[in-house]
Amino acid sequence: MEKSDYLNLFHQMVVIRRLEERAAELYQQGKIGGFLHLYIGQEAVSTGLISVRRPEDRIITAYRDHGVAINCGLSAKEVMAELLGKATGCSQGMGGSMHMADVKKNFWGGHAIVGAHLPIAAGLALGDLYQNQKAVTMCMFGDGATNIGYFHEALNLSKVWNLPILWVCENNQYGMGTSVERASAVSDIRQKADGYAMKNHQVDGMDVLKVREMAAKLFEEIRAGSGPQFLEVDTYRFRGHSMGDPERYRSSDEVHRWQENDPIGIYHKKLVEMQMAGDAELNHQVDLAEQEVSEAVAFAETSPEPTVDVVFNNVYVEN
Amino acid sequence: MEKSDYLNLFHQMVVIRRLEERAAELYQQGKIGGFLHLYIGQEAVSTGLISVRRPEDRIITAYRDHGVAINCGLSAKEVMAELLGKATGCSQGMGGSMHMADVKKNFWGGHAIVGAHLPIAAGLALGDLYQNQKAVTMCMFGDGATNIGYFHEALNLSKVWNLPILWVCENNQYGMGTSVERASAVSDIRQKADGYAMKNHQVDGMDVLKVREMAAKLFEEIRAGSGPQFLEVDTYRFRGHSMGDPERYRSSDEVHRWQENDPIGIYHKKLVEMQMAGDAELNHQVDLAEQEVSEAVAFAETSPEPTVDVVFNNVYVEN
Amino acid sequence: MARITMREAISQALWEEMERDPKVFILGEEVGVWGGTYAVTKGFYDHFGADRVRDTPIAEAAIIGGAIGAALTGLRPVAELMTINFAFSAFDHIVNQAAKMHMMFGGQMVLPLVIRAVGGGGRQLGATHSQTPDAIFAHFPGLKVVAPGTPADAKGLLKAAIRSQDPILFIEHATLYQTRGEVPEGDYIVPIGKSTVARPGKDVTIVTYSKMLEISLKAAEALAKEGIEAEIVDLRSLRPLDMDPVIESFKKTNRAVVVEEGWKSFGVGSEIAARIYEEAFDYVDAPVKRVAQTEVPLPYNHTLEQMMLPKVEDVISAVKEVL
Amino acid sequence: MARITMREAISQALWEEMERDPKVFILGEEVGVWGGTYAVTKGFYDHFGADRVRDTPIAEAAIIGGAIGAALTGLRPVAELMTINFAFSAFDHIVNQAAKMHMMFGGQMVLPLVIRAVGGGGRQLGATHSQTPDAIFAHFPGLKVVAPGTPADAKGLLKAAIRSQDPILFIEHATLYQTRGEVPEGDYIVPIGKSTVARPGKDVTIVTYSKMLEISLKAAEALAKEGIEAEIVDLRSLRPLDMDPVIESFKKTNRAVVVEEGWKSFGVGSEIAARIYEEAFDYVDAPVKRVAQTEVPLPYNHTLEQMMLPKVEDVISAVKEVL
Ligand SMILES: Cc1ncc(C[n+]2csc(CCOP(=O)(O)OP(=O)(O)O)c2C)c(N)n1
Ligand SMILES: Cc1ncc(C[n+]2csc(CCOP(=O)(O)OP(=O)(O)O)c2C)c(N)n1
Ligand SMILES: [Mg+2]
Ligand SMILES: [Mg+2]
Repeated sequence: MEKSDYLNLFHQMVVIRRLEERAAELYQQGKIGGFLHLYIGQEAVSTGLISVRRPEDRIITAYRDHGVAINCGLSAKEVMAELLGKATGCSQGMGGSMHMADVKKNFWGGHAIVGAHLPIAAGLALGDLYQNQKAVTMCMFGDGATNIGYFHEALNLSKVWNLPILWVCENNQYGMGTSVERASAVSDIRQKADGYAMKNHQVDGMDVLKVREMAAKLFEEIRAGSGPQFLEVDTYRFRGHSMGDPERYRSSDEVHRWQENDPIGIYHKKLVEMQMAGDAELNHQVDLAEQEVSEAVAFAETSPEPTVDVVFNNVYVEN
Repeated sequence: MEKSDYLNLFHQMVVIRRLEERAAELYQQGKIGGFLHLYIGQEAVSTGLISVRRPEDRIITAYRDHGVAINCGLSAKEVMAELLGKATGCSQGMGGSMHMADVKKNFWGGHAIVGAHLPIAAGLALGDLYQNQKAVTMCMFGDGATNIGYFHEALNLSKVWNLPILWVCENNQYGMGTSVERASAVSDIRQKADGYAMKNHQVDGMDVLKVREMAAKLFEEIRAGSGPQFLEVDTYRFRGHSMGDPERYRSSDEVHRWQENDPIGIYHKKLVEMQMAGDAELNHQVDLAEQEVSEAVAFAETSPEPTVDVVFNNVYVEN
Repeated sequence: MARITMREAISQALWEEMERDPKVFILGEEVGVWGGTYAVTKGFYDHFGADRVRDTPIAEAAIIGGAIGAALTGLRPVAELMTINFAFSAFDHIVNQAAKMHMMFGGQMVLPLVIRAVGGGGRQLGATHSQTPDAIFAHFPGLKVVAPGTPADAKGLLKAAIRSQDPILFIEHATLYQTRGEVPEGDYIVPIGKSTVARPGKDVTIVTYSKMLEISLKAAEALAKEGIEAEIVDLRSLRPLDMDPVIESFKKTNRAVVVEEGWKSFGVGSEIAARIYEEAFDYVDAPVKRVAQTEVPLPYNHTLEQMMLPKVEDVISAVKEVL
Repeated sequence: MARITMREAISQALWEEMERDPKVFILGEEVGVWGGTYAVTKGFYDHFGADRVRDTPIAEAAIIGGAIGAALTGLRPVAELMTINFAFSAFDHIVNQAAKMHMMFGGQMVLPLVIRAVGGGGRQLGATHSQTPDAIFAHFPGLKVVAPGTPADAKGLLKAAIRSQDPILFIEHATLYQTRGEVPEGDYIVPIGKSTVARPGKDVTIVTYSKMLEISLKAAEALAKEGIEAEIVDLRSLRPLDMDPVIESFKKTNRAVVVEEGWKSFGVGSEIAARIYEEAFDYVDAPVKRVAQTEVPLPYNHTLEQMMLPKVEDVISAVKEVL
């Protein structure tokens, strides 16, 4: 890893953080509608994972997708514009927060039905296998999603067909207000992979470097033909499930304990300790991110609304 | 176990065998329609299992249900009449082969959508837990059914809620024409239970005494509050999946090898070896079964067809 | 009678039924500790406890399948689907298990089961989360489908549903939860399968239900100012579908507009229109108009989403077209 | 042109498309080694190999979800659902994923996906296995629903479907597989979304599709002997729904009967009837009649099951009623 790689990880996480903080404000102002699931606290997960993917590798995730989108190379502008439902948004304002995608960047979306994208991910990987592409599909999902039938069918199929897929469970300890223990037969989510005789791993999702290291190893193995593997990433969301979560299900103590573990703060400290960057340099990065996000907001706010044709023209490809 | 218990197991298996052989004939004659999934070869499974259940224990299974029905105490008459679609059938001719039930005998049916009865079984067990009944629900299903999402959701829920349920997989090596290896990530089906941290066991399904012994232990443990447990029973169906199976997926050699393992033949031999019964006595049992089944056929053939009111009156309870 | 919201009315019905009958219990995602995603079951968990207000994993088939099984044992589960869109993840259990079991086993299985599901568009939730697919559930004999449009009906119908022996899909509309109305206290029951005249009139019959009742009432008010008196029939149940008040009204007005929030094709309006012609052909003075959602997956963008949903003005102009 | 069965026609279309385009592949339960539950893919596994004729576990959501994903990568999967009843176990993936993705992501996702599903009642399979729920799938914009009634249409429409860029549910009727008809050899394409006149006539319009085309043709023959000439319009697709030939015919006959196998309420006939009135109101001489399945879960008993299904005589008497 070059210095620029280290700084880039920092930059990504800060952009995501700042972008979502601004999104929360815009939501309060009524400029963003629908659901808005913030990734704040979980930035290290997709940042570390996606930092090692090659362009041919496919990424797909659930509705908590802003960070994943940014890490797949979508600009803050098109993400913000999508949040505001604008024509310049990555999904032309049709999808909103939960449905970001850019297939040219091999980001196959945000998906809002819990677990439903797992079989779709298996299909993406099948596409590569069928066409002899040496590509990896990485599919991310929450802890809660591991209880729905789609999870089971997809994992089983991936193993039976030996698909080149990395299943990543972002275990942020809750599915809405239900803790892992209250919803899942096993608290170590990775244990579920044993039921499919699937290699499985666990990593600290608050440490972007550890995540990256693990991802590098797994992408390589899968690319080399290992078949599907399973990774549980332990993390925490600092905010509510979506906007307007009463948060009766967890104590503020617990939230504060985790917040002390802020992935950006940890990484900042580590970079300084490693003498990879100084405070000033990192603060400058924060300023750059701040500016990028401000420009994105301005871009989104001044962008045009999509016309009704976008709807009608896209119900089918062939009308 | 008394001698009568031993003989009863034999009697049950022979009645089921004979009943199904006759059913196959009646199917060829066009007197039975739809699907007809024979249990021939698997008789020891439900015979052993259900021999230990108490009246308050609930039994539910898939469409391969004739043997289960007989073992739950349904008469050969009402089973045969159901096959012929008669008013005197256990489901009044509305359900046919795949939908036998008698709720008064705590037999909650044959169910035809693969795996869909597993969540329903969880609900039956929940009913008992909720009402503080010390009863066990036993849910049977095939190896193929362990790949559908319903299986996953039901097993997980049963563990999370600590339901008094015994999950029994009748592993007859194939789901239609697909062998376990071709459809399932793991060939030892019981391994799937590990993904739910659920106690699991395996037993030879061609040996009715072994099945019974295992069942006795598990029913007792679950009744005492162990929570859900999982049992894989290895067995084989000697006939096609349903009538008219081209059977391209397995060799006749394989079938013959298993047929040498006929659960009735094995048990006959064992009873003689144990000096529990002599050949003559057992042959007499066969005659009795033969007679029971013949009477059942006569009964079914002479029974009246259901009237159309049975249909209309049963769409809803409250019209 | 108190003037309360639809949310309160539903909550009240649930609470009272749970107090009345220990066999009634609730299960679903976030119904307990969270207090219900739409706050319908707020306070229930503390009062009734975890056994009777059961938080479930995200596993819709297990929620409905589990409820079916519990109902078979004589309990009266009220299963909550966070939104009706998630009913698609339990579709087999709803239309193929719950709807079939009583008939298919010759009447011996009895399922006193209520499935509450929150439907409707208009909140920028995107195409997968904004549907009003009521008609497709109503297609299945064996299932009953109820969808109240007022707080009083919500309370009375939910109580009736909970006491019923049949599997019932009870559809609530997310944007009606704040709607207020007079609701009788205590044991107030509205029979399932009875349409009702929600507003008397003589010039045209508007047939509608759920959220669109609100829209239709507003349209009727506006029309009244122009001297047009619309009679509004609220279906309240889609199956059984009670056409009597519709036909009675139509025989008087000879003109009808059906207003539904879902898509037009193969929707509720199609059925109502077909039946009006079948049952009152000689009274038809103008083609029955259908007001419905434009047939596209709903977009996220607010303006475009609203454009696709039926509005007061759509009802008004449809009425004027049939007059 | 050869006279072949519907099964052969479908098999031929699949085979030719797989030969033509290596991106076309098949997945589903028992499509490979077994040769297809209805023998449609007999011989395919040996010829095309296990990669292109993929046996799957019993996991309908994974079959359809997997097909969606593969389609997104540019492949052309043909997913087989052993029966349309099992589509309920993949319902979200069909109506909420496949049908929505193109619009919801602003047009960037393209899903050239065909889902073949075998439907229909009448074979004593019991209530869960005997449905004709075509209308509910047709309710969803974003999905196309095709249901051929002749071997030639089956071949031509399936080829069109496989070459299309849109997700298409292709419904085959189990009791039509043995039906024979002239089928053009080679690249024969029938455009999706075009209804057609299957039999010319002048006295009454029968609107139908799939299996009920056969029934309607028989009814028309019988009627012809009494001097009544029925014109039969075969819809072939339910979405897009091409009403032009229906309306054209109706303007000539002024009378219509819609014949479908599924349940009447919220079914295909409702939609057709509503549209006829909307589009040809001034031509209506009699109420449009709907012939459909009696609204009950289908019983196993043969006699009773047949009683519930629409028959030739039902069509004949419906025609006489509208005349
Ligand atoms: C099938 C389905 N059921 C329920 C929901 C509602 N829902 C949206 S997010 C969510 C919680 C998911 O939790 P998890 O998978 O842990 O992801 P996280 O939100 O924690 O990232 C629920 C229940 C849904 N979208 N889809
Ligand atoms: C959801 C669903 N998919 C497919 C089918 C068709 N089908 C009926 S039985 C069967 C095989 C089941 O195999 P298994 O569970 O091993 O039971 P077995 O027949 O061996 O007893 C299949 C695929 C079905 N009934 N339901
Ligand atoms: Mg989570
Ligand atoms: Mg099997």
